[in-house]
Amino acid sequence: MQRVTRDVLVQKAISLLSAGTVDRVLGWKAGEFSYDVTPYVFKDAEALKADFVFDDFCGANFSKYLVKECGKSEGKVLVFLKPCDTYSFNQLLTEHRFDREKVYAVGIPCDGMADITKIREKAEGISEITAEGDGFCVKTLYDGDVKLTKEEALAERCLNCKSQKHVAYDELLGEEGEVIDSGRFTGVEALEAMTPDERFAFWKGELSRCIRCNACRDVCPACTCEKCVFDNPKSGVENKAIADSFEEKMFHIIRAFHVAGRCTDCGECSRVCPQNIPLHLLNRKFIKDINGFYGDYQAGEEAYSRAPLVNYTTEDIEPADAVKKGDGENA
Amino acid sequence: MNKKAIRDEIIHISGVNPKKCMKCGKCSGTCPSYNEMEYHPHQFVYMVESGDIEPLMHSDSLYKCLSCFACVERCPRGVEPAKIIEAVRLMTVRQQGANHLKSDAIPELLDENLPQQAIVSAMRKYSK
Amino acid sequence: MKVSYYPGCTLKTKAKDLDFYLRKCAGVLGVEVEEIENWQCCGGVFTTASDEIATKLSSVRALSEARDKGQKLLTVCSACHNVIKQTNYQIKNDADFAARANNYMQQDVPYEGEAEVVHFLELLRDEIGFDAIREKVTDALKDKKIAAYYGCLLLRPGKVMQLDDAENPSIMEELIEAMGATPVVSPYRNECCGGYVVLDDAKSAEKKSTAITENAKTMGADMIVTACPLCKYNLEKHDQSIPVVYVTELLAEALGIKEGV
Amino acid sequence: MSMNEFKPKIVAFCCNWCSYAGADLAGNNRLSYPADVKIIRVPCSCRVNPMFILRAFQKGADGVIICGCHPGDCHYTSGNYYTRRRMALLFSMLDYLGIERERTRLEWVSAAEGAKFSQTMNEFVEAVTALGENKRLEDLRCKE
Amino acid sequence: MQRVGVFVCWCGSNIAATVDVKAVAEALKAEPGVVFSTDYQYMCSQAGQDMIKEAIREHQLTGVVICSCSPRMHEATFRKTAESAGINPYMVEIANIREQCSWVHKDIPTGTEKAIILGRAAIAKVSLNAPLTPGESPVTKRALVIGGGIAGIQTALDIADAGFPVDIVEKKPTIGGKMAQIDKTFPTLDCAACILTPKMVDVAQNDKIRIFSYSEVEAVSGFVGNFDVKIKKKARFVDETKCTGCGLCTEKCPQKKVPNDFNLGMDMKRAIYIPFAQAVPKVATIEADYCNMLKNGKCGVCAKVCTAGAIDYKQQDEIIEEKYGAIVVATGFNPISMEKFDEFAYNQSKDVITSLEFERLTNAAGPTAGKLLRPSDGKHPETIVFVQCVGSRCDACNEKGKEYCSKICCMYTAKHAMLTRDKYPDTDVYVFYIDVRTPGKNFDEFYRRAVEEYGVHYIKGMVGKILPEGDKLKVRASDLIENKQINIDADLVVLAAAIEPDKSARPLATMLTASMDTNDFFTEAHPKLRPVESPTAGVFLSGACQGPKDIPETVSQAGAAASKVIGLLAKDKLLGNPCVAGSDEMMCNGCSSCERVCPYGAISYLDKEFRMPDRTTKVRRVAQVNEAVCQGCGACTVACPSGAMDLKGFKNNQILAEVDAICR
Repeated sequence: MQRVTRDVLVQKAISLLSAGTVDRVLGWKAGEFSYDVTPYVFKDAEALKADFVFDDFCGANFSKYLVKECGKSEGKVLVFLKPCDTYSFNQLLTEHRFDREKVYAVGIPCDGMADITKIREKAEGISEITAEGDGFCVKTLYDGDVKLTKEEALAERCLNCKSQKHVAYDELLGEEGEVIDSGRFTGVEALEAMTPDERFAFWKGELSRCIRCNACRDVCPACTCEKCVFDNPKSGVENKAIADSFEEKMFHIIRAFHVAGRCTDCGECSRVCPQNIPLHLLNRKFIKDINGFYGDYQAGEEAYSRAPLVNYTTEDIEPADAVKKGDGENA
Repeated sequence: MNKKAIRDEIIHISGVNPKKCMKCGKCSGTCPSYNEMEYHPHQFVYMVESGDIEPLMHSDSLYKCLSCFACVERCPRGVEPAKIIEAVRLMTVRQQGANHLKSDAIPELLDENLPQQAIVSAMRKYSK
Repeated sequence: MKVSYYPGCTLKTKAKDLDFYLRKCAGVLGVEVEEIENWQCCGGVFTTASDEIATKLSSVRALSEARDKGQKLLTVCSACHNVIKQTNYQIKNDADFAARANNYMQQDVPYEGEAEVVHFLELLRDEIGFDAIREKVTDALKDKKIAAYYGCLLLRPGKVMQLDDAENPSIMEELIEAMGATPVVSPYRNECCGGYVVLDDAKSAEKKSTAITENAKTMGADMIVTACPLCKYNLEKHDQSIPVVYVTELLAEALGIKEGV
Repeated sequence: MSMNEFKPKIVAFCCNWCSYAGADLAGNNRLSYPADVKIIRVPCSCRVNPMFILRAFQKGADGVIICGCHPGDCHYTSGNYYTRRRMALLFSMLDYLGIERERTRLEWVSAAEGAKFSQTMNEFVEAVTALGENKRLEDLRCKE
Repeated sequence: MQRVGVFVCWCGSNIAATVDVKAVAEALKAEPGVVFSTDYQYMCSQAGQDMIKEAIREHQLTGVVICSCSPRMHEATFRKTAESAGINPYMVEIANIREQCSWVHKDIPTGTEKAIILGRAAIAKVSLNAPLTPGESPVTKRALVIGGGIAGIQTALDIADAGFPVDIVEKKPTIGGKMAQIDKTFPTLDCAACILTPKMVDVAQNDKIRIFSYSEVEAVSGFVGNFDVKIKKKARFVDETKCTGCGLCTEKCPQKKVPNDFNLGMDMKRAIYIPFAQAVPKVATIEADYCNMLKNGKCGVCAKVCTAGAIDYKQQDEIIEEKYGAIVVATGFNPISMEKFDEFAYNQSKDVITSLEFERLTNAAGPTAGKLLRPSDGKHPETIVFVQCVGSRCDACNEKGKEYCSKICCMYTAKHAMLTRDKYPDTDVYVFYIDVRTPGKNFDEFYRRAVEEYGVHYIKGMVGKILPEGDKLKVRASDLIENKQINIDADLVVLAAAIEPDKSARPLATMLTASMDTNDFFTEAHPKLRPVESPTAGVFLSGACQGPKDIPETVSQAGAAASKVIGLLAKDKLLGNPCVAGSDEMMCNGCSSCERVCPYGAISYLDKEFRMPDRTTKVRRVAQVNEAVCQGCGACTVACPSGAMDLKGFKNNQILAEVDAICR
């Protein structure tokens, strides 16, 4: 259950539209099913009243949409940003990917978003999902009402939420939250504690399911390249589909490397993966290593900060020690 | 304890790295108790570093340091000789029966104006 | 303003004046002094050894009490000030020590160096301001030539104490000037008086302390002012020809609130 | 020497100013190392893109080593510092994926260190030979 | 498709002994694109080169692969060969089959197999080579020297001597720097002014040199050969073109209480002043903070007495813009503040002075007209203590001092001690030292003379505390050799203060994108082999801005910097290294990652309009590489996630092709 309601957001959007502050609104629109929500650009009050939704399925991070949306007209675009979205927002700003002047950002609180895939594992034939207290009530075609707790329904990234604090906005709805000391690295630590053979088996199992649909890349706010190296025939590594058994691993390692130090850990990659590959475990490994090797760094926390991979100190750890350091911590 | 173990222990409890010393002698140049000492601040640093600690532990110099910290304040290399001297002193008084100041010796040292802190600190500095 | 106050043992016995006049002056200067409950002796000397925990716990206890009240911790005895400030510094800068000390203490909220330790002189300079004092003083000290004696404990180690420039301090001279008297700057003001060896090596203590009093006299001082009971004892013991007074007592005199004046 | 003995394929990226010159010096001094090592010259170790390393493994290399100037001695002042960060993260990631960490290495070799170059290559080849053929990066989904 | 020719060299038996060169040439014939392959005994010989040229013409080769010794040996040779045969020199690749093959492998099968693979990799690379032309940029034939001390003066004179115009920017009213304040120079003891002032006059009279005194560099843009510099000429309230330097105003000015910085505040000057008699330019300057006329409009004496009409109370700061081909940094040094070393009582006694103050005290033009008198009471000091290493050689955690050795103190202290004993034999002179460091020509001899002939007491130990008592300075120190603490009643104490770069250096380095070390000394391009060049092309280093230096070292470095500048300015055009980075604008995201890793500041950004497939236009931020500044390291290429940034001559697909060829 979100503490901020759809009506409050619609009202805010309409007032900003009518005041001329913005000329369009980036929002969520209901799809075929109530839990099937898609981003949409609203241009007037009527459309907002009719189609704007905000509920526990509005997980999409709008920051990336600003790259394309900004500059489409002279006016500003209104964007609603959950705390984690604001980190991506700052990161994109750092990389000059949109014009800050063309955006009006409203920070909204977030109580965690549901993961439909997780819910589907518990309940088949879903007809309706409603928030109920701290959890959810799922109406199903076959099993009647299925009650799910928060832990059962919320996305992994929300259960390990790293911040309730907005790091960028023009206006904030509701109270400001705090940065959370989350347990988001436990998954990485569990893998690190395995033997290399176990780790290899794990990743073989996960990555071999990849169908190279590129959904992870398309949703990632750090993947905003004009043209991805993997789509570029001139790059020498072009491969739009799996041509050889190695390709998807190359793709995921390189993608994770390209976003290393820039990834805000928004978790969108794992959210959208149709094969449920835990891609965040790759990104979080880099984040954990960066924190451990070079000191804590949260991408997007501060706009225009210097990312760890475009920085150095003369005393940095040697790669050989870096790999060993992993051992020490898990021994 | 062998030489090396004593040396390591002193380095550990003093938190001082005697290798940083460049042997300028400023500590001994500034020490107000220099003339009362058999071994001087720079010698404490050097002798601890070289493991020659036994003579220091048996020397009265341990009790001549005023803990005034002038050497600590002025050392250009951040060596902190006073901490080394204190560590050697502790190594000594922590040994069985090696208290430098015995409590039964105190009464005769007292006068009516002596502030408590003189006794308390002396006990703390010179006894286990 | 309200501050937590750690008087220390000597101030309850041999150095009652130091404590008494502190409270009087603070009252006149609008500072509410709240003696912390159940304080224990600081030990009189800060042991620098990294494995010494127990000797520093009384300081940590006092510090956390001030922290819990959200107040600064006021001290005036140079030794207490030195011990508590150094302990606070170690808590802040030595995570291992902090962890072990907190382990012993078993408090609800571990102490991590949140409290600020201030010496009475710092309080006068930074909170009340010498200008405010200048406005309140009488001309009781007019024509008095006073040498400040800092000793070691207020100033060193300079990195930790941060009370003033450890080699060329001015806080007491500024106060003397604000109190209407004339400061006499003796080069011996931050030389050690040998107070810590007064029991063990009286001869050495005598040598050190008379050098200080002799110089103050040569420089033309009428009296010496100090914040340290041990220094006062030691200086007076070896030279009765120049009075040594506590800084609080002198301030009380300047403010015209000293009994019998 | 048996014909069936495993001969690893090793790609060595060497920066032009230090390590490539170090390799030349090893040659001048006839300090031998296995012929399995093939050197690719790059201007600076910071020119080595992780893609090159993965590509080598993909195409069947059994080990990849990157050599550059010692920290502080980079011809371009700071290139090797970036290399060090990039490779620390990449190698740690490969380790995390279960790929034998002995297959990747970063080594600082100056133009004067012909002996170090030769010794490093001997050690590296030995370590990789002990691991055997690279199967994990060459073919992730090989069904055993 | 490239038409590649392969040339396998035997190098006599150097290669041929372990590599079957014929087999290599034969095997490589089969590689895609190879139309010609041969072997020869010495490819680098005239006959070998002729063979290559002939093959290029006969087979219309577009690419050449030479399997031979290291490219570090003969790459340049073979590039010239190719060029003279009409193909682009960068269409040549070398397979190193000598140093990295025949010399390190023992048997022919192994050597041959590896040589073939190395050849293949070179062929794969050359197939993707493209002709490269080094970028050209014009050179502005004028140099800027920042700082007018002995370093700047020498550099400027040497550059001007080669016929190039030079401007000196000096922030003080006169050039001369620290050397002008020094009395005598070690180890020859000639008078500093006698050797410096003629050089200052040379500068003033040289028609190639302009002096911007009382001026500072405001902004620098551009790159090697083409710097645009803004110089702020501060208002001195005197028209330089009119002032004759007669000095009448400086005698009549009623404001006499202005601390004289030239004498380090040990005496007073007037509000209008000429720093010293031999100043260049010899022009008066008004100290605005002290001038009654400028402060409250009441005075005007200087204007009244000036017969040249040079006084201009309304003068404003002026900005001068000029183009330069090269910039020399010569910002020099200062002694560090003694503020935090008051165990030596510098702030408590006037008779504790720094060595530079001692120089002024002994200088005939100084506050005491060269008589060595104590600042406090003007008495002749009978006992003088010199303290070495004050603030030098401190530990990193010591916030008061510097970690490095200031290098010049041992020698000038020996000089001071010796001169004192020479002039005043009744004076006792003690020098407290940690080490005496005298590596220089005739340096140790000089120090020994101070001890042996002049009877200076050198004591190994350090002063711990100085207590000013009465009119004496009680010096408490250690004598480590005697293992004694000694007390000296001194009349004067001289502190050999550490030296540090001038405060103006840090902001200047930012303007120049020149790198500095943690102590704010400028970093050289290579510590051994390029000591007078900054890593930033076109920026050169002269004197103590790069590290502590004495006068002979400074002058030789100044000359070296000048010769580098002359070498640059002698060129009409700069040919760049064509192997530079370039960004594909269609793919660039403008994310700034490349800019952040570039050690040379070669990357900038441009908002550029692009026509989209749907015929609309879009403005995008894209990276631009300044090819004249780029040195071709390739750091940017890896920082770029989209692969838009690539490095010519070492392109991504070329290296990948080499990888593929090796792993095949």
